Amino acid sequence: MPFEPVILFFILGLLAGIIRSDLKIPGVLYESISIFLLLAIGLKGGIELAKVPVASLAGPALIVVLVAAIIPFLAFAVLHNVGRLARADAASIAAHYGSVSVVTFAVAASYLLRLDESYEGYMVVFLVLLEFPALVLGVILARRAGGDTRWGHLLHEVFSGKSIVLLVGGLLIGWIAGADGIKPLDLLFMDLFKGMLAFFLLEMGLVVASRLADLRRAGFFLIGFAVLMPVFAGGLGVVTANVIGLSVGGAAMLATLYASASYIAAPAAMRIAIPEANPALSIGAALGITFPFNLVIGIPLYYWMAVSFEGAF
Amino acid sequence: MPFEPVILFFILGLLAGIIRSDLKIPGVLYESISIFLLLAIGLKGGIELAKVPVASLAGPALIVVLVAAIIPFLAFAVLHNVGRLARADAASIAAHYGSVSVVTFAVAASYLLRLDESYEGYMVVFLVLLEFPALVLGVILARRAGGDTRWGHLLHEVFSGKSIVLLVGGLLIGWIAGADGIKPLDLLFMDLFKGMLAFFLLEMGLVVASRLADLRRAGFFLIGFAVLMPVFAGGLGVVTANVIGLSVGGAAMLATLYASASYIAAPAAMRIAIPEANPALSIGAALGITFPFNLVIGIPLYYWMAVSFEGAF
Amino acid sequence: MPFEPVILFFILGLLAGIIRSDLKIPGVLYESISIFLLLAIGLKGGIELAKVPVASLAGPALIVVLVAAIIPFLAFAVLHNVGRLARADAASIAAHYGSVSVVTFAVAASYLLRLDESYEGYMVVFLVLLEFPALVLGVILARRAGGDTRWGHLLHEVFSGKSIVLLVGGLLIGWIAGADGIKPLDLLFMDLFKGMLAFFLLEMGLVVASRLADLRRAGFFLIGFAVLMPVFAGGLGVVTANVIGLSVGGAAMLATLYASASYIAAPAAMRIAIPEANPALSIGAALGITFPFNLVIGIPLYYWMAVSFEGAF
Amino acid sequence: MGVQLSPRKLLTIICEASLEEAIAADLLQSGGHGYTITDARGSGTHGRRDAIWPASANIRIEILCAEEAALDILARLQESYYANFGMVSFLSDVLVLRPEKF
Amino acid sequence: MGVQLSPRKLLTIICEASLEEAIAADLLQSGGHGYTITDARGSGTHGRRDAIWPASANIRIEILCAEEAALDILARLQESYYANFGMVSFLSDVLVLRPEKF
Amino acid sequence: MGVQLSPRKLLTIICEASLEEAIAADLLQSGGHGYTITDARGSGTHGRRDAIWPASANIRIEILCAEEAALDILARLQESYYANFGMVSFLSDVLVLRPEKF
Ligand SMILES: Nc1ncnc2c1ncn2[C@@H]1O[C@H](COP(=O)(O)O)[C@@H](O)[C@H]1O
Ligand SMILES: Nc1ncnc2c1ncn2[C@@H]1O[C@H](COP(=O)(O)O)[C@@H](O)[C@H]1O
Ligand SMILES: Nc1ncnc2c1ncn2[C@@H]1O[C@H](COP(=O)(O)O)[C@@H](O)[C@H]1O
Ligand code: NA
Ligand code: NA
Ligand code: NA
Repeated sequence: MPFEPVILFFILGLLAGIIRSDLKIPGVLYESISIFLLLAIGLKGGIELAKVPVASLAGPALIVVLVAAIIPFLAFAVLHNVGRLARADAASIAAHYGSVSVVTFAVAASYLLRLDESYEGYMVVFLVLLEFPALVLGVILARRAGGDTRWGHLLHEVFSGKSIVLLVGGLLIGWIAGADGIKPLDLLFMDLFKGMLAFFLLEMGLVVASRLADLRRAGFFLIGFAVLMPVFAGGLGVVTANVIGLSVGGAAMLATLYASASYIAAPAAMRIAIPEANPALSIGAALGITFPFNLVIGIPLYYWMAVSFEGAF
Repeated sequence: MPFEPVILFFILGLLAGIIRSDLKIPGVLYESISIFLLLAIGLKGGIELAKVPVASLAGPALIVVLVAAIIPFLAFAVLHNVGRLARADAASIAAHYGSVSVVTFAVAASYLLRLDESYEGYMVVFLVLLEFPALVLGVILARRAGGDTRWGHLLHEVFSGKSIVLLVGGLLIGWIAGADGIKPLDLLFMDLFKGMLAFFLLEMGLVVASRLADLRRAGFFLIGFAVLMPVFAGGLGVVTANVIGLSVGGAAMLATLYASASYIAAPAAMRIAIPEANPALSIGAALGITFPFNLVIGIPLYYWMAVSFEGAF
Repeated sequence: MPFEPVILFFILGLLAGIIRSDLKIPGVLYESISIFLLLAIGLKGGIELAKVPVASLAGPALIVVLVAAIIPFLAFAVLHNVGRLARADAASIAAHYGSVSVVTFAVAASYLLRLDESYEGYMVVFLVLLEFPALVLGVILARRAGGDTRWGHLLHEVFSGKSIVLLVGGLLIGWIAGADGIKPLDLLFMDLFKGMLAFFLLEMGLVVASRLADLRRAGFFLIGFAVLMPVFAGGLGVVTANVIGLSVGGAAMLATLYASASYIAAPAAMRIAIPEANPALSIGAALGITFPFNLVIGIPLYYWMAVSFEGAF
Repeated sequence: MGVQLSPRKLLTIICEASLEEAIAADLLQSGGHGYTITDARGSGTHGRRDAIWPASANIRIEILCAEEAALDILARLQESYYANFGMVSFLSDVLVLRPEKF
Repeated sequence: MGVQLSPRKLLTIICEASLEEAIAADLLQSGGHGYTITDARGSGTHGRRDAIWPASANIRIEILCAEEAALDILARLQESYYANFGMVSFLSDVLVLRPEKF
Repeated sequence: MGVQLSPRKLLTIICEASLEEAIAADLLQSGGHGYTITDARGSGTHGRRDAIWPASANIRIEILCAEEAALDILARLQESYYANFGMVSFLSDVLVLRPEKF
């Protein structure tokens, strides 16, 4: 199979939603599994982090974060100036695309595992670092025209957001306890991870099906953006990965991070920080187009780009 | 032990309900585990299905489904003509008994596993095929006197019902991905299955305890029906299994399918399709009597019938 | 690490609550995991119980329960006479401290496992037996001045409470089915136990954070009580354990049981049985101080006491 | 006073959860502009409905609308569901902002 | 007009979830014919009750009944629970079909 | 009659779940003494909100208070949220015990 089998659960959920099945995944289960996934990813990263000298990551991390800032700025320019979207909408969408999708990251990790392609375990640190700067940039872009942002409030919102708390918390626990300390928890947080991911993708399929109507409102320009933006960002990721000397697997992962659009942290933060932006547009694009695109086409594409680019030297 | 230990969880739930314990299993957990069980059974079946030529199943499947149609017709005749139940009630109960119980099927599978008795893995295909025809027959029986059934609506209701969607969806995913593709999910969907079943049976015990009052309304005739009907249907299953050449384990499983009464798909579908039927009667009989009867007495009995009948040749 | 790594999840939850993160664990998940933990502990105990002649436990169990009765009486005297708390409040708090905390017990078991220190498996029987007498004593202490207690009602409340039902139910199932019968459930109830405990501790951290305000109302006297009472009770546990001849691990476990304060069974029972007691005081002390104290300092201390005391002979 | 309030009716329906889709469809057909649903449990002439499994769950539906629409919806409910389903409805007077919305 | 409406009272009680069984029993004893419960959280003089664990959960109970019954239930609640429990109740006027049911 | 009832207003707000913290803070600032929240789903001019994930969940907030406070809160809501959020509010008359509490 050219794609990860776990994607089939997403397709099942999508079809169930489209035929208007009475299959409903309780909202509580959605929340529980998302907490699980965030915590598990953090733990896994923390264990890996314990294996490398943290200081040695500072340089690469800085480059990864700085380069990533290109994405929201470019996205905003395209959406606002070319696509004529309102400033608030353009800024909010830019924040979604500048941030990252944890589930897309997890599917990419599964994809590489199946290909026996290894990648740098501390990648999760980049995931955490990439999650929030774009959210702050989005608000800055939205507010350039003026308006009163309660910055203290916004920063609290972002840093105390459940994604950051669980990812960073998991990272620290994994780092402090180390692989040995966590071993009794491996069954839940490591071995069951993929099954939980399958379940979550089933739910995401149902959610995406319920947002398909939003896409009509979005229009062709936004749909095109939602496909081309991740491809460009993926390319940027592969180049950056080579600059900082990541493996092929690492390059594919960084490309996926750059290419993915957030739909856990960003919608929550943007709804409060840029209330005048229409969430149907940002969620429609990020979740309705980019997320499935990345699952089915994007991840194999970014991997192929990572392999080809390395071969290019 | 003559019975499956997992049944003890059902008994615990039942007792907890009877002594009016404040133990309450959240409704959301009920829904989550039922989604899990349906999906897991589908997946398991799909993997097995991948091992046999699908075309070769068409003949046996047709026989299994056609013979099964006897059950709702007979049940309706007994209930309406002998038991003097109203047409709608008789038809609705007939639909419950013509359809199948996924949990009873799972307990029977556990029972056989403990005895090291193997059965045809594609049995799940029969489970799926037996789930819905009786629901449609039930509505036909209820409406023979006239009345306006919105058939398009009913068929949509049945085929987009969560049981069918998850069973068929799981079947297809298992079939497409195959045992290898599903392997990383085995821990969740296969190895944890029995634990989840135990938890679900605890919940079912609580549910059954809360429906015991319905049984008084049901009356002796219906209680007798709820014990004798499955025994007859089980016998029919053993005979049919021998006609299509199933193993002893397969015969016990088919007998269990025929003997079991639905309480996930049928109550939901019948409530909408035959609203004038009293759900206390159908659920009281199917869940209050037949379900526990099958768990404790039925399954060992059907297995004994399967063994004896084979020995009879 | 001097402490159990699983405690880090508690600390994460506590910090998340303190910084007012939007991380919220759904109440349903709390209930589901608490059902799981109670049932799993019961099962584990039942399997162990099947290995010893039950009659031989009667003597030690009687001693354990009788000595434990000192705790609520002493606690009441200290709180009511020294601390000048109202009779109802003193009695309710005494009941909490006389009863036991299942999660503290589980963390202590983890702690000993990591140290390769074994303990008597039938300890769970003591856990069950210690859970309820203090609840009844608490009501007696509250009502000494008169007042009308509906005793039948209270006893039903206590014995049909979910903690007792699940612990005793699990115990009986484990005992009847034995290690072999339960084996297919081991993955869920044994191997996943510690992961579930980690998740639950995360939730408990959030809950404790939300009760910190109660502590201010509690005052210094109660805070001192919440630290010193468990230390005294732990000492009593070590002595009692040596009287009935438990191993060092068993002594540490009994000390933990004596030292722990209930926050699942007791709050529910006391709210109904002694409604005039302020739950902010009892829960603030038991959950806000004693629970974290036991996790971080108490358990290692009781173990050290158990080791030293044995060495003293 | 910064707010302009206008009278409208609030129609509340309590019924079996299995009717959710059907009633939601009915409401939109009756020209309703919106509704709000919460999960519920309860007790009535059809016995105790404790919501521990789907077959015993209730829902509580609220519809803000003009009096005429409320009576129209009530009449439909009475005709379609009252005979066969556990159901209770009641009407009350409320004041709303933006009356044109309802 | 196809619907016949009669006036009744709606009594709403918001209280600690731990009282659910006790109040449900009281209601049936006071001659109530039914009630509806939803899960809730909130804030009041007893502080914030965020429903993240059983001890901090609220419920919201509604009872449709005649005025007399409503006052009777209120009097009982006041006597049995107001002193020791977080609890708020209010009464409002509603119109119902089938008034004999309540 | 054992109970003394006084008139108060009940303000009900139905809105996106993401506003919970913000509105709860507003209420306490406006001098509100308490509120009750239940989870909800629904449909309105912003489309269907089915609560299958956090971004499509609603909440239903109730505040018992004096008329003045209710109008004050309504005015604030209208100013802060009506333009950008799915939100519906309504006011009704109720009778309460212990009026000084609200
Ligand atoms: N008097 C009542 N007050 C409030 N809710 C009621 C009342 N009667 C019935 N209900 C609700 O309506 C549902 C169906 O009522 P019924 O048709 O009487 O069984 C019940 O499960 C309750 O949730
Ligand atoms: N003014 C109010 N408006 C709406 N609900 C309230 C109000 N005051 C209290 N409540 C609810 O009633 C519960 C108990 O109130 P209290 O006894 O004031 O703590 C609170 O947790 C809230 O859910
Ligand atoms: N007419 C109505 N009756 C009851 N609830 C409504 C109504 N209109 C809207 N709502 C609720 O308010 C939320 C937001 O409404 P809206 O801003 O119209 O999308 C909806 O999701 C519904 O839950
Ligand atoms: Na990105
Ligand atoms: Na059957
Ligand atoms: Na204790």
